[in-house]
Amino acid sequence: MEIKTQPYERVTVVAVEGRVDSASAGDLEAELKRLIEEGKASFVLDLSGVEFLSSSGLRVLVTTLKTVRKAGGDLRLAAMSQRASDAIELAGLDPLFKTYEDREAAVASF
Amino acid sequence: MEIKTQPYERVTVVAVEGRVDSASAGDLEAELKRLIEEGKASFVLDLSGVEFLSSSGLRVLVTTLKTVRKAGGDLRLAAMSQRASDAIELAGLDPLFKTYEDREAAVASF
Amino acid sequence: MRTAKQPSPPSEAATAEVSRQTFPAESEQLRQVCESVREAASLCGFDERTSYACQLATCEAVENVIQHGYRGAAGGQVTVETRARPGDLVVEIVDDAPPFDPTSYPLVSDASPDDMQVGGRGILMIHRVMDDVHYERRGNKNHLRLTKNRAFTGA
Amino acid sequence: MRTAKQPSPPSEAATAEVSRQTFPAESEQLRQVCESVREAASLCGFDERTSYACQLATCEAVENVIQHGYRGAAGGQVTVETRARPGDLVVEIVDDAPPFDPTSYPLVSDASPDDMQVGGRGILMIHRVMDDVHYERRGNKNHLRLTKNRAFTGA
Ligand SMILES: Nc1ncnc2c1ncn2[C@@H]1O[C@H](COP(=O)(O)OP(=O)(O)O)[C@@H](O)[C@H]1O
Ligand SMILES: Nc1ncnc2c1ncn2[C@@H]1O[C@H](COP(=O)(O)OP(=O)(O)O)[C@@H](O)[C@H]1O
Repeated sequence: MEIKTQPYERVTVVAVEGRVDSASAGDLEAELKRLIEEGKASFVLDLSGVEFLSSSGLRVLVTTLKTVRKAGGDLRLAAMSQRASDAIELAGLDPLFKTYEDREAAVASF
Repeated sequence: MEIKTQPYERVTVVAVEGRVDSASAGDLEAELKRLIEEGKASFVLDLSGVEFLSSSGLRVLVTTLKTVRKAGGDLRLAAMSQRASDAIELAGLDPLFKTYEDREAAVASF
Repeated sequence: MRTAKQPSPPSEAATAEVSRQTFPAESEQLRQVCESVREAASLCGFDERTSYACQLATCEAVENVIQHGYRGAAGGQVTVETRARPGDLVVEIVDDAPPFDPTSYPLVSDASPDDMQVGGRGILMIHRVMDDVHYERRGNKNHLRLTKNRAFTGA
Repeated sequence: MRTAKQPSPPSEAATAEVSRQTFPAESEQLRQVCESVREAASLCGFDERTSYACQLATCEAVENVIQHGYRGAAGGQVTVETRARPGDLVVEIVDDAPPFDPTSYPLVSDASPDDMQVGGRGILMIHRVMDDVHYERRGNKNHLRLTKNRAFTGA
Protein backbone atom coordinates (compact mmCIF):
# COMPACT_ATOMS: atom_id res chain seq x y z
CA MET A 1 0.00 0.00 0.00
CA GLU A 2 1.14 3.52 -0.81
CA ILE A 3 -0.29 6.71 0.64
CA LYS A 4 0.17 10.12 -0.97
CA THR A 5 -1.08 13.14 0.92
CA GLN A 6 -1.79 16.47 -0.75
CA PRO A 7 -2.86 19.11 1.74
CA TYR A 8 -4.74 22.21 0.62
CA GLU A 9 -6.02 24.98 2.80
CA ARG A 10 -9.58 23.77 3.15
CA VAL A 11 -9.22 20.10 2.38
CA THR A 12 -6.64 17.34 2.34
CA VAL A 13 -6.51 14.78 -0.44
CA VAL A 14 -5.18 11.36 0.53
CA ALA A 15 -4.53 8.95 -2.33
CA VAL A 16 -4.37 5.28 -1.35
CA GLU A 17 -2.88 2.74 -3.72
CA GLY A 18 -2.48 -1.02 -3.72
CA ARG A 19 -3.77 -3.49 -1.12
CA VAL A 20 -5.61 -2.26 1.96
CA ASP A 21 -6.03 -5.28 4.24
CA SER A 22 -5.20 -6.07 7.85
CA ALA A 23 -1.49 -6.04 6.97
CA SER A 24 -1.61 -2.42 5.81
CA ALA A 25 -4.73 -0.82 7.33
CA GLY A 26 -2.71 0.24 10.37
CA ASP A 27 -0.48 2.45 8.24
CA LEU A 28 -3.49 4.16 6.70
CA GLU A 29 -5.00 4.67 10.13
CA ALA A 30 -1.74 6.17 11.44
CA GLU A 31 -1.48 8.64 8.55
CA LEU A 32 -5.10 9.77 8.93
CA LYS A 33 -4.66 10.12 12.70
CA ARG A 34 -1.54 12.23 12.15
CA LEU A 35 -3.44 14.56 9.81
CA ILE A 36 -6.37 14.84 12.22
CA GLU A 37 -3.97 15.71 15.04
CA GLU A 38 -2.60 18.48 12.80
CA GLY A 39 -6.13 19.87 12.87
CA LYS A 40 -7.37 18.62 9.53
CA ALA A 41 -10.97 17.45 9.36
CA SER A 42 -11.96 17.66 5.70
CA PHE A 43 -10.65 14.78 3.65
CA VAL A 44 -10.93 13.50 0.13
CA LEU A 45 -9.83 9.88 -0.21
CA ASP A 46 -8.69 9.13 -3.73
CA LEU A 47 -9.33 5.38 -4.08
CA SER A 48 -8.54 5.13 -7.79
CA GLY A 49 -5.45 3.02 -7.15
CA VAL A 50 -6.98 0.59 -4.65
CA GLU A 51 -6.50 -3.02 -5.75
CA PHE A 52 -7.91 -4.74 -2.68
CA LEU A 53 -9.95 -3.39 0.20
CA SER A 54 -10.92 -5.67 3.06
CA SER A 55 -13.09 -4.95 6.08
CA SER A 56 -9.96 -3.95 8.04
CA GLY A 57 -9.46 -1.07 5.61
CA LEU A 58 -13.16 -0.25 5.67
CA ARG A 59 -13.03 -0.10 9.45
CA VAL A 60 -10.38 2.65 9.20
CA LEU A 61 -12.56 4.58 6.76
CA VAL A 62 -15.61 4.39 9.00
CA THR A 63 -13.84 5.24 12.26
CA THR A 64 -12.12 8.19 10.54
CA LEU A 65 -15.47 9.28 9.13
CA LYS A 66 -16.98 9.30 12.63
CA THR A 67 -14.07 11.30 14.05
CA VAL A 68 -14.01 13.99 11.38
CA ARG A 69 -17.80 14.38 11.25
CA LYS A 70 -17.72 15.07 14.98
CA ALA A 71 -15.10 17.74 14.30
CA GLY A 72 -17.38 19.36 11.73
CA GLY A 73 -15.51 17.88 8.79
CA ASP A 74 -16.12 14.99 6.44
CA LEU A 75 -14.40 12.15 4.62
CA ARG A 76 -15.47 11.91 0.99
CA LEU A 77 -14.46 9.33 -1.57
CA ALA A 78 -13.21 10.12 -5.04
CA ALA A 79 -12.49 8.21 -8.21
CA MET A 80 -13.12 4.81 -6.65
CA SER A 81 -11.69 1.81 -8.47
CA GLN A 82 -14.24 -0.90 -9.24
CA ARG A 83 -12.59 -3.03 -6.57
CA ALA A 84 -12.87 -0.35 -3.91
CA SER A 85 -16.50 0.31 -4.74
CA ASP A 86 -17.39 -3.42 -4.84
CA ALA A 87 -15.87 -3.89 -1.39
CA ILE A 88 -17.73 -0.90 0.06
CA GLU A 89 -21.06 -2.06 -1.39
CA LEU A 90 -20.60 -5.70 -0.34
CA ALA A 91 -19.93 -4.49 3.19
CA GLY A 92 -23.12 -2.39 3.08
CA LEU A 93 -21.17 0.76 3.84
CA ASP A 94 -21.98 2.75 0.71
CA PRO A 95 -24.82 4.69 2.41
CA LEU A 96 -22.24 6.33 4.70
CA PHE A 97 -20.02 8.04 2.16
CA LYS A 98 -20.40 10.86 -0.27
CA THR A 99 -18.65 9.74 -3.43
CA TYR A 100 -17.43 11.69 -6.44
CA GLU A 101 -16.34 10.83 -9.95
CA ASP A 102 -12.99 12.55 -9.61
CA ARG A 103 -10.77 14.31 -7.08
CA GLU A 104 -11.64 17.73 -8.46
CA ALA A 105 -15.37 17.27 -7.88
CA ALA A 106 -14.72 15.90 -4.39
CA VAL A 107 -12.44 18.83 -3.51
CA ALA A 108 -15.01 21.28 -4.92
CA SER A 109 -17.75 19.73 -2.76
CA PHE A 110 -16.24 21.08 0.46
CA MET B 1 -11.83 27.76 -29.55
CA GLU B 2 -13.76 25.38 -27.34
CA ILE B 3 -15.20 26.17 -23.92
CA LYS B 4 -16.15 23.50 -21.40
CA THR B 5 -17.87 24.61 -18.24
CA GLN B 6 -17.99 22.48 -15.11
CA PRO B 7 -20.03 24.12 -12.35
CA TYR B 8 -19.57 23.03 -8.74
CA GLU B 9 -21.33 24.49 -5.75
CA ARG B 10 -18.64 26.89 -4.65
CA VAL B 11 -16.67 27.35 -7.84
CA THR B 12 -17.04 27.00 -11.60
CA VAL B 13 -14.29 25.56 -13.74
CA VAL B 14 -14.11 26.86 -17.30
CA ALA B 15 -11.72 25.05 -19.61
CA VAL B 16 -10.67 27.01 -22.69
CA GLU B 17 -9.05 25.22 -25.60
CA GLY B 18 -7.54 26.30 -28.90
CA ARG B 19 -7.06 29.86 -30.16
CA VAL B 20 -8.24 32.82 -28.13
CA ASP B 21 -7.90 35.88 -30.35
CA SER B 22 -10.20 38.68 -31.49
CA ALA B 23 -12.13 36.15 -33.62
CA SER B 24 -13.08 34.07 -30.58
CA ALA B 25 -12.67 36.27 -27.49
CA GLY B 26 -16.29 37.40 -27.82
CA ASP B 27 -17.54 33.85 -27.29
CA LEU B 28 -15.46 33.47 -24.16
CA GLU B 29 -16.73 36.81 -22.87
CA ALA B 30 -20.34 35.80 -23.55
CA GLU B 31 -19.97 32.50 -21.69
CA LEU B 32 -18.36 34.17 -18.67
CA LYS B 33 -21.05 36.89 -18.65
CA ARG B 34 -23.75 34.23 -18.75
CA LEU B 35 -22.22 32.45 -15.74
CA ILE B 36 -21.85 35.72 -13.83
CA GLU B 37 -25.50 36.56 -14.52
CA GLU B 38 -26.38 33.14 -13.06
CA GLY B 39 -24.77 34.43 -9.88
CA LYS B 40 -21.39 32.73 -10.16
CA ALA B 41 -18.38 34.73 -9.01
CA SER B 42 -15.69 32.16 -8.25
CA PHE B 43 -13.96 30.85 -11.34
CA VAL B 44 -11.11 28.56 -12.19
CA LEU B 45 -9.93 28.99 -15.77
CA ASP B 46 -8.24 25.84 -17.05
CA LEU B 47 -5.84 27.14 -19.71
CA SER B 48 -4.08 23.84 -20.36
CA GLY B 49 -5.48 23.60 -23.87
CA VAL B 50 -4.79 27.17 -24.98
CA GLU B 51 -2.76 27.27 -28.19
CA PHE B 52 -2.84 31.00 -28.78
CA LEU B 53 -3.83 33.86 -26.50
CA SER B 54 -3.80 37.42 -27.82
CA SER B 55 -4.49 40.68 -26.01
CA SER B 56 -8.17 40.40 -27.00
CA GLY B 57 -8.41 37.24 -24.95
CA LEU B 58 -6.42 38.77 -22.13
CA ARG B 59 -8.80 41.72 -22.11
CA VAL B 60 -11.69 39.31 -21.40
CA LEU B 61 -9.73 37.74 -18.56
CA VAL B 62 -8.95 41.09 -16.94
CA THR B 63 -12.43 42.57 -17.29
CA THR B 64 -13.94 39.37 -15.88
CA LEU B 65 -11.43 39.47 -13.04
CA LYS B 66 -12.51 43.01 -12.16
CA THR B 67 -16.20 42.08 -12.23
CA VAL B 68 -15.93 38.99 -10.07
CA ARG B 69 -13.55 40.58 -7.55
CA LYS B 70 -16.13 43.34 -7.04
CA ALA B 71 -18.71 40.62 -6.39
CA GLY B 72 -16.47 39.07 -3.74
CA GLY B 73 -15.27 36.29 -6.02
CA ASP B 74 -12.13 35.66 -8.01
CA LEU B 75 -10.84 34.33 -11.30
CA ARG B 76 -7.89 31.98 -10.85
CA LEU B 77 -5.82 30.31 -13.52
CA ALA B 78 -4.97 26.63 -13.60
CA ALA B 79 -2.69 24.35 -15.56
CA MET B 80 -1.59 27.08 -17.96
CA SER B 81 -0.04 25.92 -21.20
CA GLN B 82 3.38 27.44 -21.95
CA ARG B 83 1.71 29.52 -24.64
CA ALA B 84 -0.93 30.92 -22.33
CA SER B 85 1.63 31.78 -19.67
CA ASP B 86 4.04 33.37 -22.20
CA ALA B 87 1.23 35.61 -23.48
CA ILE B 88 0.19 36.66 -19.98
CA GLU B 89 3.78 37.48 -18.98
CA LEU B 90 4.57 39.32 -22.21
CA ALA B 91 1.47 41.46 -21.63
CA GLY B 92 2.63 42.22 -18.09
CA LEU B 93 -0.58 40.79 -16.66
CA ASP B 94 0.88 37.98 -14.56
CA PRO B 95 0.82 40.07 -11.33
CA LEU B 96 -3.00 40.12 -11.50
CA PHE B 97 -3.76 36.42 -11.37
CA LYS B 98 -3.42 33.68 -8.84
CA THR B 99 -2.18 30.68 -10.75
CA TYR B 100 -2.13 26.98 -9.86
CA GLU B 101 -0.36 23.91 -11.19
CA ASP B 102 -3.58 22.00 -11.74
CA ARG B 103 -7.36 22.37 -11.61
CA GLU B 104 -7.60 20.52 -8.34
CA ALA B 105 -5.27 22.93 -6.55
CA ALA B 106 -7.10 25.92 -8.04
CA VAL B 107 -10.50 24.54 -7.00
CA ALA B 108 -9.15 23.80 -3.51
CA SER B 109 -7.90 27.39 -3.18
CA PHE B 110 -11.43 28.78 -2.97
CA MET C 1 -39.54 -32.56 -26.89
CA ARG C 2 -37.97 -35.32 -24.80
CA THR C 3 -35.33 -37.60 -26.20
CA ALA C 4 -34.14 -41.01 -25.14
CA LYS C 5 -30.60 -39.70 -24.75
CA GLN C 6 -28.89 -40.14 -21.39
CA PRO C 7 -28.42 -36.82 -19.55
CA SER C 8 -24.83 -35.55 -19.62
CA PRO C 9 -23.12 -36.10 -16.26
CA PRO C 10 -23.83 -33.32 -13.72
CA SER C 11 -21.02 -30.78 -13.45
CA GLU C 12 -20.43 -31.81 -9.83
CA ALA C 13 -19.14 -35.08 -11.24
CA ALA C 14 -16.42 -33.34 -13.29
CA THR C 15 -12.96 -33.66 -11.79
CA ALA C 16 -11.97 -30.61 -9.75
CA GLU C 17 -8.49 -29.13 -9.77
CA VAL C 18 -7.49 -29.15 -6.13
CA SER C 19 -4.83 -26.99 -4.58
CA ARG C 20 -3.97 -26.82 -0.89
CA GLN C 21 -1.68 -24.37 0.89
CA THR C 22 -0.93 -23.93 4.58
CA PHE C 23 0.04 -20.47 5.79
CA PRO C 24 1.27 -19.09 9.09
CA ALA C 25 -1.65 -17.18 10.63
CA GLU C 26 -0.24 -13.72 9.82
CA SER C 27 -1.81 -10.88 7.94
CA GLU C 28 1.28 -10.65 5.71
CA GLN C 29 0.09 -13.94 4.16
CA LEU C 30 -3.22 -12.51 2.92
CA ARG C 31 -1.69 -11.44 -0.38
CA GLN C 32 -0.68 -15.05 -0.99
CA VAL C 33 -4.13 -16.32 0.02
CA CYS C 34 -5.61 -13.98 -2.59
CA GLU C 35 -3.21 -15.33 -5.18
CA SER C 36 -4.34 -18.96 -4.54
CA VAL C 37 -7.97 -17.99 -4.90
CA ARG C 38 -7.22 -15.94 -8.01
CA GLU C 39 -5.59 -18.94 -9.67
CA ALA C 40 -8.49 -21.22 -8.77
CA ALA C 41 -11.10 -18.68 -9.93
CA SER C 42 -9.28 -18.42 -13.21
CA LEU C 43 -9.52 -22.23 -13.65
CA CYS C 44 -13.28 -21.87 -13.00
CA GLY C 45 -13.48 -19.33 -15.83
CA PHE C 46 -14.73 -16.61 -13.51
CA ASP C 47 -14.40 -13.04 -14.72
CA GLU C 48 -12.11 -10.54 -13.04
CA ARG C 49 -14.82 -9.08 -10.85
CA THR C 50 -16.13 -12.44 -9.64
CA SER C 51 -12.59 -13.58 -8.94
CA TYR C 52 -11.96 -10.43 -6.89
CA ALA C 53 -15.15 -10.99 -4.88
CA CYS C 54 -14.06 -14.56 -4.07
CA GLN C 55 -10.62 -13.31 -2.98
CA LEU C 56 -12.30 -10.73 -0.79
CA ALA C 57 -14.61 -13.28 0.88
CA THR C 58 -11.78 -15.73 1.47
CA CYS C 59 -9.54 -13.05 2.94
CA GLU C 60 -12.32 -11.92 5.26
CA ALA C 61 -12.58 -15.48 6.60
CA VAL C 62 -8.81 -15.83 6.95
CA GLU C 63 -8.47 -12.37 8.57
CA ASN C 64 -11.03 -13.51 11.12
CA VAL C 65 -9.14 -16.70 11.89
CA ILE C 66 -5.95 -14.67 12.40
CA GLN C 67 -7.52 -11.87 14.46
CA HIS C 68 -10.34 -13.53 16.37
CA GLY C 69 -9.47 -17.23 16.17
CA TYR C 70 -5.82 -17.22 17.11
CA ARG C 71 -6.07 -13.71 18.61
CA GLY C 72 -2.62 -12.89 17.30
CA ALA C 73 -0.99 -15.83 19.14
CA ALA C 74 2.19 -17.03 17.43
CA GLY C 75 2.45 -20.43 15.71
CA GLY C 76 -1.11 -20.70 14.43
CA GLN C 77 -1.66 -22.03 10.95
CA VAL C 78 -4.45 -21.83 8.43
CA THR C 79 -4.95 -24.07 5.44
CA VAL C 80 -6.71 -22.88 2.32
CA GLU C 81 -7.85 -25.52 -0.11
CA THR C 82 -9.38 -24.61 -3.44
CA ARG C 83 -11.38 -26.96 -5.64
CA ALA C 84 -11.97 -25.54 -9.09
CA ARG C 85 -14.32 -26.80 -11.77
CA PRO C 86 -15.64 -24.77 -14.69
CA GLY C 87 -18.18 -22.32 -13.19
CA ASP C 88 -17.81 -23.76 -9.72
CA LEU C 89 -15.34 -22.81 -7.00
CA VAL C 90 -15.07 -24.27 -3.51
CA VAL C 91 -12.70 -22.71 -0.98
CA GLU C 92 -12.22 -24.54 2.30
CA ILE C 93 -10.50 -22.79 5.18
CA VAL C 94 -9.23 -24.98 8.01
CA ASP C 95 -7.71 -23.84 11.29
CA ASP C 96 -6.95 -25.15 14.84
CA ALA C 97 -8.35 -22.13 16.67
CA PRO C 98 -11.23 -22.41 19.17
CA PRO C 99 -14.59 -23.35 17.64
CA PHE C 100 -16.41 -20.53 15.89
CA ASP C 101 -19.34 -20.87 13.50
CA PRO C 102 -19.65 -17.76 11.36
CA THR C 103 -22.89 -19.05 9.81
CA SER C 104 -24.65 -18.60 13.14
CA TYR C 105 -23.41 -15.03 13.53
CA PRO C 106 -26.27 -12.57 12.99
CA LEU C 107 -25.93 -10.67 9.71
CA VAL C 108 -25.70 -6.90 10.09
CA SER C 109 -27.67 -4.69 7.76
CA ASP C 110 -26.49 -1.86 5.52
CA ALA C 111 -25.05 0.98 7.52
CA SER C 112 -26.76 4.35 7.65
CA PRO C 113 -25.62 7.78 8.83
CA ASP C 114 -27.50 7.12 12.09
CA ASP C 115 -26.08 3.63 12.47
CA MET C 116 -22.43 3.47 11.49
CA GLN C 117 -21.92 0.02 12.98
CA VAL C 118 -18.52 -1.12 11.87
CA GLY C 119 -18.44 -4.72 13.20
CA GLY C 120 -19.84 -7.67 11.34
CA ARG C 121 -18.93 -6.40 7.88
CA GLY C 122 -16.55 -9.26 7.09
CA ILE C 123 -19.13 -12.01 7.67
CA LEU C 124 -21.69 -9.96 5.70
CA MET C 125 -19.29 -9.74 2.76
CA ILE C 126 -18.68 -13.50 2.83
CA HIS C 127 -22.41 -14.22 2.66
CA ARG C 128 -23.05 -11.66 -0.05
CA VAL C 129 -20.32 -12.97 -2.30
CA MET C 130 -20.73 -16.69 -1.79
CA ASP C 131 -23.63 -18.90 -2.81
CA ASP C 132 -23.09 -21.26 0.06
CA VAL C 133 -21.28 -20.93 3.39
CA HIS C 134 -20.90 -24.14 5.36
CA TYR C 135 -19.30 -24.56 8.78
CA GLU C 136 -18.23 -27.75 10.46
CA ARG C 137 -16.13 -28.54 13.51
CA ARG C 138 -14.14 -31.73 12.89
CA GLY C 139 -11.86 -32.91 15.67
CA ASN C 140 -9.85 -29.90 16.80
CA LYS C 141 -10.42 -28.01 13.60
CA ASN C 142 -12.78 -25.42 12.16
CA HIS C 143 -13.75 -26.17 8.56
CA LEU C 144 -15.36 -23.29 6.69
CA ARG C 145 -16.44 -24.13 3.14
CA LEU C 146 -17.27 -21.29 0.78
CA THR C 147 -18.91 -22.13 -2.55
CA LYS C 148 -19.30 -19.87 -5.55
CA ASN C 149 -21.07 -21.39 -8.52
CA ARG C 150 -22.37 -18.59 -10.63
CA ALA C 151 -21.08 -15.30 -11.97
CA PHE C 152 -20.94 -12.42 -9.54
CA THR C 153 -23.60 -9.97 -10.59
CA GLY C 154 -22.68 -7.00 -8.46
CA ALA C 155 -23.58 -6.10 -4.92
CA MET D 1 44.75 38.77 -31.75
CA ARG D 2 43.90 40.43 -35.03
CA THR D 3 44.30 38.62 -38.30
CA ALA D 4 44.57 39.85 -41.88
CA LYS D 5 41.56 37.71 -42.86
CA GLN D 6 38.56 39.38 -44.42
CA PRO D 7 35.51 39.30 -42.13
CA SER D 8 32.91 36.81 -43.28
CA PRO D 9 29.97 38.56 -44.95
CA PRO D 10 27.45 39.89 -42.43
CA SER D 11 24.40 37.70 -42.09
CA GLU D 12 22.23 40.52 -43.47
CA ALA D 13 23.86 39.83 -46.81
CA ALA D 14 22.49 36.24 -46.95
CA THR D 15 19.52 35.83 -49.28
CA ALA D 16 16.22 35.94 -47.44
CA GLU D 17 13.24 33.76 -48.25
CA VAL D 18 10.45 36.22 -48.88
CA SER D 19 6.76 35.47 -48.65
CA ARG D 20 3.94 37.99 -49.03
CA GLN D 21 0.24 37.50 -48.39
CA THR D 22 -2.62 39.96 -48.48
CA PHE D 23 -5.61 39.32 -46.24
CA PRO D 24 -9.03 40.95 -45.85
CA ALA D 25 -8.89 42.96 -42.62
CA GLU D 26 -10.99 40.46 -40.61
CA SER D 27 -10.19 38.73 -37.38
CA GLU D 28 -11.01 35.36 -38.97
CA GLN D 29 -7.76 35.77 -40.93
CA LEU D 30 -5.54 35.87 -37.84
CA ARG D 31 -5.11 32.12 -37.84
CA GLN D 32 -3.70 32.35 -41.38
CA VAL D 33 -1.44 35.26 -40.41
CA CYS D 34 -0.03 33.08 -37.64
CA GLU D 35 0.55 30.28 -40.11
CA SER D 36 2.62 32.56 -42.42
CA VAL D 37 4.76 33.68 -39.50
CA ARG D 38 5.13 30.12 -38.26
CA GLU D 39 6.47 29.00 -41.63
CA ALA D 40 8.92 31.90 -41.83
CA ALA D 41 10.10 31.37 -38.24
CA SER D 42 10.74 27.75 -39.05
CA LEU D 43 12.94 28.80 -42.01
CA CYS D 44 14.85 31.01 -39.55
CA GLY D 45 15.46 27.97 -37.36
CA PHE D 46 13.63 29.53 -34.41
CA ASP D 47 12.44 27.19 -31.69
CA GLU D 48 8.76 26.62 -31.02
CA ARG D 49 8.55 29.19 -28.26
CA THR D 50 10.29 31.93 -30.23
CA SER D 51 8.10 31.18 -33.22
CA TYR D 52 4.98 31.48 -31.05
CA ALA D 53 6.16 34.82 -29.66
CA CYS D 54 6.65 36.15 -33.21
CA GLN D 55 3.17 34.93 -34.19
CA LEU D 56 1.76 36.65 -31.13
CA ALA D 57 3.51 39.98 -31.87
CA THR D 58 2.46 39.92 -35.52
CA CYS D 59 -1.15 39.13 -34.63
CA GLU D 60 -1.22 41.97 -32.11
CA ALA D 61 -0.15 44.37 -34.87
CA VAL D 62 -2.67 42.96 -37.33
CA GLU D 63 -5.48 42.93 -34.73
CA ASN D 64 -4.75 46.63 -34.17
CA VAL D 65 -4.95 47.42 -37.88
CA ILE D 66 -8.28 45.60 -38.09
CA GLN D 67 -9.80 47.08 -34.91
CA HIS D 68 -8.28 50.55 -34.62
CA GLY D 69 -6.98 51.21 -38.17
CA TYR D 70 -9.98 50.22 -40.26
CA ARG D 71 -12.35 50.38 -37.26
CA GLY D 72 -14.24 47.39 -38.61
CA ALA D 73 -15.00 49.07 -41.96
CA ALA D 74 -15.49 46.57 -44.77
CA GLY D 75 -13.06 46.18 -47.68
CA GLY D 76 -9.83 46.93 -45.83
CA GLN D 77 -6.78 44.83 -46.54
CA VAL D 78 -3.59 44.07 -44.75
CA THR D 79 -0.42 42.66 -46.28
CA VAL D 80 1.99 40.56 -44.26
CA GLU D 81 5.42 40.05 -45.73
CA THR D 82 7.96 37.78 -44.07
CA ARG D 83 11.68 37.77 -44.82
CA ALA D 84 13.41 34.79 -43.30
CA ARG D 85 17.15 34.17 -42.94
CA PRO D 86 18.78 31.76 -40.51
CA GLY D 87 18.42 33.36 -37.08
CA ASP D 88 16.79 36.48 -38.47
CA LEU D 89 13.13 37.18 -39.16
CA VAL D 90 11.57 40.36 -40.52
CA VAL D 91 7.79 40.75 -40.65
CA GLU D 92 6.40 43.78 -42.43
CA ILE D 93 2.76 44.69 -42.02
CA VAL D 94 1.30 47.11 -44.56
CA ASP D 95 -2.17 48.65 -44.52
CA ASP D 96 -4.13 51.59 -46.04
CA ALA D 97 -5.74 52.73 -42.80
CA PRO D 98 -5.17 56.23 -41.37
CA PRO D 99 -1.62 56.92 -40.18
CA PHE D 100 -0.72 55.44 -36.81
CA ASP D 101 2.77 55.04 -35.39
CA PRO D 102 2.76 52.40 -32.66
CA THR D 103 6.42 53.14 -31.83
CA SER D 104 5.41 56.51 -30.45
CA TYR D 105 2.67 55.03 -28.27
CA PRO D 106 3.72 55.13 -24.60
CA LEU D 107 4.51 51.69 -23.23
CA VAL D 108 2.35 50.61 -20.31
CA SER D 109 3.98 48.93 -17.35
CA ASP D 110 3.19 45.62 -15.72
CA ALA D 111 -0.28 45.57 -14.24
CA SER D 112 -0.81 45.37 -10.50
CA PRO D 113 -3.86 44.60 -8.36
CA ASP D 114 -4.24 48.38 -7.85
CA ASP D 115 -3.78 49.16 -11.52
CA MET D 116 -5.52 46.68 -13.76
CA GLN D 117 -5.10 48.82 -16.88
CA VAL D 118 -6.13 46.68 -19.78
CA GLY D 119 -5.28 48.92 -22.76
CA GLY D 120 -1.86 49.08 -24.36
CA ARG D 121 -1.04 45.40 -23.80
CA GLY D 122 -0.78 44.61 -27.52
CA ILE D 123 1.88 47.21 -28.25
CA LEU D 124 3.76 46.18 -25.10
CA MET D 125 3.81 42.56 -26.28
CA ILE D 126 5.13 43.59 -29.69
CA HIS D 127 8.04 45.49 -28.11
CA ARG D 128 8.83 42.73 -25.63
CA VAL D 129 8.98 40.05 -28.28
CA MET D 130 10.70 41.92 -31.08
CA ASP D 131 14.25 43.24 -31.18
CA ASP D 132 13.32 46.10 -33.43
CA VAL D 133 10.01 47.78 -34.23
CA HIS D 134 10.13 50.30 -37.07
CA TYR D 135 7.26 52.43 -38.38
CA GLU D 136 7.10 54.37 -41.61
CA ARG D 137 4.28 56.09 -43.50
CA ARG D 138 4.84 55.70 -47.24
CA GLY D 139 2.27 57.25 -49.54
CA ASN D 140 -1.15 56.17 -48.23
CA LYS D 141 0.23 53.22 -46.35
CA ASN D 142 1.40 52.31 -42.89
CA HIS D 143 4.50 50.12 -42.88
CA LEU D 144 5.30 48.42 -39.61
CA ARG D 145 8.49 46.36 -39.63
CA LEU D 146 9.10 43.89 -36.84
CA THR D 147 12.52 42.27 -36.54
CA LYS D 148 13.48 39.26 -34.46
CA ASN D 149 17.09 38.20 -34.64
CA ARG D 150 17.87 36.19 -31.56
CA ALA D 151 16.29 33.40 -29.64
CA PHE D 152 13.39 34.31 -27.39
CA THR D 153 14.63 33.90 -23.87
CA GLY D 154 11.36 34.18 -21.99
CA ALA D 155 9.42 37.20 -20.80
N1 LIG E 1 -12.71 -17.14 13.43
C1 LIG E 1 -13.32 -16.48 14.43
N2 LIG E 1 -13.14 -16.84 15.71
C2 LIG E 1 -13.76 -16.19 16.72
N3 LIG E 1 -14.61 -15.17 16.54
C3 LIG E 1 -14.83 -14.76 15.27
C4 LIG E 1 -14.22 -15.38 14.16
N4 LIG E 1 -14.66 -14.77 13.06
C5 LIG E 1 -15.49 -13.80 13.44
N5 LIG E 1 -15.62 -13.79 14.78
C6 LIG E 1 -16.49 -12.88 15.57
O1 LIG E 1 -17.47 -12.40 14.69
C7 LIG E 1 -17.45 -10.97 14.65
C8 LIG E 1 -17.81 -10.43 13.28
O2 LIG E 1 -16.80 -10.74 12.35
P1 LIG E 1 -16.65 -9.89 11.03
O3 LIG E 1 -17.97 -9.83 10.37
O4 LIG E 1 -15.54 -10.42 10.22
O5 LIG E 1 -16.34 -8.41 11.51
P2 LIG E 1 -15.08 -7.86 12.29
O6 LIG E 1 -14.00 -8.88 12.22
O7 LIG E 1 -14.75 -6.62 11.58
O8 LIG E 1 -15.59 -7.59 13.68
C9 LIG E 1 -16.06 -10.61 15.12
O9 LIG E 1 -16.02 -9.33 15.71
C10 LIG E 1 -15.74 -11.71 16.12
O10 LIG E 1 -16.32 -11.39 17.38
N1 LIG F 1 -3.34 50.53 -36.19
C1 LIG F 1 -3.82 51.42 -35.30
N2 LIG F 1 -4.53 52.49 -35.70
C2 LIG F 1 -5.01 53.36 -34.82
N3 LIG F 1 -4.83 53.29 -33.49
C3 LIG F 1 -4.13 52.25 -33.03
C4 LIG F 1 -3.58 51.28 -33.89
N4 LIG F 1 -2.93 50.38 -33.14
C5 LIG F 1 -3.07 50.76 -31.85
N5 LIG F 1 -3.78 51.91 -31.78
C6 LIG F 1 -4.09 52.62 -30.53
O1 LIG F 1 -3.15 52.25 -29.55
C7 LIG F 1 -3.84 51.72 -28.42
C8 LIG F 1 -3.04 50.60 -27.78
O2 LIG F 1 -3.02 49.47 -28.61
P1 LIG F 1 -2.73 48.04 -27.99
O3 LIG F 1 -1.50 48.10 -27.19
O4 LIG F 1 -2.75 47.04 -29.09
O5 LIG F 1 -3.91 47.77 -26.98
P2 LIG F 1 -5.47 47.63 -27.25
O6 LIG F 1 -5.65 47.39 -28.71
O7 LIG F 1 -5.84 46.46 -26.44
O8 LIG F 1 -6.07 48.89 -26.74
C9 LIG F 1 -5.17 51.30 -28.95
O9 LIG F 1 -6.13 51.36 -27.92
C10 LIG F 1 -5.45 52.32 -30.01
O10 LIG F 1 -5.97 53.50 -29.42
